[in-house]
Amino acid sequence: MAGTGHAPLRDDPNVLLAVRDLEVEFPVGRGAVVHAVSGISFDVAEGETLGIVGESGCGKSTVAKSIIRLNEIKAGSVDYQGHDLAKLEGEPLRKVRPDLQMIFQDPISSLNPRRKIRDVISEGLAVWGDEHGTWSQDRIEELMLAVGIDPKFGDRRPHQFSGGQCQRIGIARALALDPKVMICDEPVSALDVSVQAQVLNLLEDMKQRYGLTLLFISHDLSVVKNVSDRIIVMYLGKACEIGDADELYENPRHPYTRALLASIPEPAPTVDPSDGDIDGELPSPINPPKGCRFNTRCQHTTDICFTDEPKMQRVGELDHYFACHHPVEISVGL
Amino acid sequence: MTADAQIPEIDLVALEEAPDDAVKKSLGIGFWISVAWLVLIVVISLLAPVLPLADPEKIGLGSKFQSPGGEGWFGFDSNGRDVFSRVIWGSRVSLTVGFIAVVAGLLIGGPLGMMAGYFRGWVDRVVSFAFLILLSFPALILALLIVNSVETRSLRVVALTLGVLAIAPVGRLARANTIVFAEREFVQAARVVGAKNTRILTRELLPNVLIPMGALALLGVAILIVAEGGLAFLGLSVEEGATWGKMILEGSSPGALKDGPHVAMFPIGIMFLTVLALNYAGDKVREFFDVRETAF
Amino acid sequence: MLAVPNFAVGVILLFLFAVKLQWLPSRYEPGTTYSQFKSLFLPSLTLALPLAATYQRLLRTDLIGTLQEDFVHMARAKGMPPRHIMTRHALRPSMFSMITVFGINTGALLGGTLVIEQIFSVPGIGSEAVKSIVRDDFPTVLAIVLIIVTAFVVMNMLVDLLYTFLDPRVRS
Amino acid sequence: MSEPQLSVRDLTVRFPTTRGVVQALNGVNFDLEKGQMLGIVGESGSGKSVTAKTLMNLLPRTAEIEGDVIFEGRDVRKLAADGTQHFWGVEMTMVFQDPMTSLNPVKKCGEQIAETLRYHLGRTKKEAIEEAVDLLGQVGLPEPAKRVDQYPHELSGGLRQRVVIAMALACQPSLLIADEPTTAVDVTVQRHILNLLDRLREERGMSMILITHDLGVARGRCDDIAVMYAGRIVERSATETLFSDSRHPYTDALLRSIPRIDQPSHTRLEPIPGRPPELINPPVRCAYSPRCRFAQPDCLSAIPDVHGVRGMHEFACFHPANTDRGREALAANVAAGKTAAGLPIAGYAGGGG
Repeated sequence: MAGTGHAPLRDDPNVLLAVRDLEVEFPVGRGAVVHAVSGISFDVAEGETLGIVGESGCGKSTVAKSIIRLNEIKAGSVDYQGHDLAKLEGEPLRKVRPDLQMIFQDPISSLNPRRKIRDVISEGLAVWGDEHGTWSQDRIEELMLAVGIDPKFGDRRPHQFSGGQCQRIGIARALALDPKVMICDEPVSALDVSVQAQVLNLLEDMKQRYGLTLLFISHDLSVVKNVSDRIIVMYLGKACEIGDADELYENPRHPYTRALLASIPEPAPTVDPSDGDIDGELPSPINPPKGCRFNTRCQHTTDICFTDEPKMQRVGELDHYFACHHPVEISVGL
Repeated sequence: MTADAQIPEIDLVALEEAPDDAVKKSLGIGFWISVAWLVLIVVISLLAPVLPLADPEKIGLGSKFQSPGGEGWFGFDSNGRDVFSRVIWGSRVSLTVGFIAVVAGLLIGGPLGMMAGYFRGWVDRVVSFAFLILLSFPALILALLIVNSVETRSLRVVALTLGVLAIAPVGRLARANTIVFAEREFVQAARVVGAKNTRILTRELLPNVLIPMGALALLGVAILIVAEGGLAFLGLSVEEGATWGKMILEGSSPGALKDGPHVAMFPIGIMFLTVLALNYAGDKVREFFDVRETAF
Repeated sequence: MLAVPNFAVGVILLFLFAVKLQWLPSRYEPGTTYSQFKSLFLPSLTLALPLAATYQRLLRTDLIGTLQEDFVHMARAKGMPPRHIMTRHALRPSMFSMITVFGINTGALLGGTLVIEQIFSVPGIGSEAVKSIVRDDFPTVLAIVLIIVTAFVVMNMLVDLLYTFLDPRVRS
Repeated sequence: MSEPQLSVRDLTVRFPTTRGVVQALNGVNFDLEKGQMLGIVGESGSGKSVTAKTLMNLLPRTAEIEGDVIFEGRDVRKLAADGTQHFWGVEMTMVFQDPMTSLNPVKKCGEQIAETLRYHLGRTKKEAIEEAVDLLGQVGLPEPAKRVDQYPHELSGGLRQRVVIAMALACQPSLLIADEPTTAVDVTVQRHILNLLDRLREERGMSMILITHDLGVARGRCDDIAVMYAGRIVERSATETLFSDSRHPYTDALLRSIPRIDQPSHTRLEPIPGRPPELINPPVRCAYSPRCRFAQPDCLSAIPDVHGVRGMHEFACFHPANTDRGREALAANVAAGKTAAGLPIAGYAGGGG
């Protein structure tokens, strides 16, 4: 699973954001580092929704936060419209920020409890007002209406709203700056099931209405499939499979993808339930396994899996890439 | 489908029913009694010059250790000075010292602590180390050394000396609270929309850190009133005029306690009530805003 | 009790037990061990009372927090009796704040108590500090500060040791 | 039919708060046969955890409880009032949501299992530790002899949840209540835990109540499912019936609003409008009516009783989905463009059957 290599990068003028060999490490004391993301490459085309899915500790949120530079990047590049976001610092970085906005996991914690929601939503406009032209309260009202919050509640504070409503306010704040790319980090995992669909639909609507490109991170395979055009499956800081959403769930090639799909309570019909019988625990990201990172839990390992890191390879001419020495063979589709 | 059609109207109706969170908690009657006492003390001490009080320094107004009664509500001390008047004039000094010291601590320690907590890295290491040194030095000895090294121990000197002692605890609390909030996602959200550090510190973090700091300030005034008493006991408080600490000292020799216990007990009582009120009000404010307590 | 400054406690105790009741001496009396003990009793009590109140409060606050933890619910769900839950489950994880403050206070106490020694005329290290500061005897002040800081550091090291004993998470 | 193992009748729980009385449970009724697995599904605040805590006598003392809980012929609330020992933890026990916090961090795993055995069954310390090793082996913990001497923080989340389960099973309970046992773990671990619970239940003939917010989790494992909303059970039936032929509009809407893995991507979801109701001083009406597409005037003036076949398929609704009454109600609402509660429903196609 070591998924390195640039195979999944497309040579397409529509590519808006291209991440190459991204590496992120966090020091954990005594000289040890967590290898949170270890060389991942992917791109996002304009207007596309890219889903990143994986279990906790796989580095999916780190990837998202690295792109908008909430983390320090150790190596690699993030190309966005001629800028390398990984290298930008200070004022030039701040200048690009309005283009890339984020929706956070915890709707309550992501809103300042001591500020009125009107001020929360207009924060970006207050910062950029002079450079983007002036802004008026009409703009705030328009945004609030767009996400389904009655503007007459603008003077309330976040604790007077429910989790779902707070998430709508967070979306309005992100939309205020007319971003190109919206990064959604587990935006519905803190919400009740009955409210989850409201927010997912809202995101789809906003994507259409404002021409957004979405990066959608989640641990929920069904949710990711619902919103995404393309999906990356991550494991222990690496990508193991990338591809068109329907194709990837239809014909999963990587043993880990299959294990995930077989483990959800109502398993996908495309996998054998026994694929979910992967054992053992997630290895420590401080000392990740050599060779393929999935080798400690995989049922199909041979010697090569412990020595060589598999490279991303393409499935025929399809938009489907995987990194495995022993991919699950599928007779159809090839 | 347009987004507007998606707005579920019912959502807005449900929102109107959402009760205001503020009614959920109340500060309680004890808090208001405390506040009332503090207001009373502050007002009386402010009005001391215009109130019809006996001259606090005038010797021989009553007889030595005269008991409380019609002539002097709190009795008279060993020099026949009016204890009631002295307690009120003393409150001016004690409260001023406590207040100035806390404000000095807040103004210096607060920003330093917030910057340490927000920027982390080397800023944090330098500031935290400075706080640590200040804290590990025995507080009263430090105060004594400062106070003893000046020519005259004016009110300003004593207040600022105690203010130096307040910097480190205040700063540590500011730092701890800043760290708690700096990790919250709304700070990241502010960075994502392009807010600069100064804006994040003042608009996002300050309103959140201010409340625990305010609660601490109330407790701090109490602690510093007591500290002034300590200095007085060592003979090193403000030279001129009465303070609560000096009065307790004067009334606490075994001889004075034997013949006129009221000389010590009245200032003790008033100081006790004031410190209690400050402590209680501070605790309630902290509880009310539900801020995590940090041990230091 | 927390709100009472310790010199006020001292004065009240002095008034009650030394002046009114005359059970105990009002100032330090050297001599036999018994007379030393008698004359140190009031100052010790003066220092102990506010501390007792502090520790009680710290332990109470932490216990309230611990009793809301899932593992306490779990112990209740296992049918463990309340006394067992209190002593075997809740007490130990609730002692950390108390021990931290205990370390700081005890370190400070070992370095002398300026004010209380003054009230009860105890010729301790605190009185000596005050005297030497007033007469600008710098070497003595320095020596005393050194003793105080050492006591402080040693106590805090002991507290750290106690942590590792109480909480296995600190060990690793 | 023999007496059910557990029978809950008209269970009502209120919490007085400064803002008003929180009506946490409002007349909960259900039976559990021996050896059965009942799923209780609901969102946060629906009362599923309060139900579990009431059964386990874990509610705070301020809670006002009414109704009957009969377990194997005994009145559980009376047992609680009498301070009965050796009931909870022996016959009825519970597993909590978060394995990270439900073990005492300062005690060894083995000790925590052993104390149950020593207190309830009078085992010596040595016997109890031996049994603990055995139990840890049964729940599939590798190297159980080593684990008894480890502290919880030395284990991963999945292993800790196994320790918790071993602890709960120590005294051979006949009813296990699992409150969101897999919400805090990843899907691959969730699968293992659920399989483990399934296996243990069969081996021991134990009954189980599985509380979850995830319909999918309940579907694969439970014989029966009870759906809770705002402190009431709004629908209860055999699992497959619930998914294929639901009656309560809430169940129906919930099933439609959840993204499914077998749908193509970008399938438009059908969200439930609004949000779960406040539980403080709730008005007398069907709690779901403000969000319900079937709502008629009668839904707004009374709380619906339980309809359907007792013990088979029960539901609390005046105009159930997939029935003629429901279809009529929906048709009327579609024609009017809004429901009796004022919810606009233009363009809604589902639910009528």
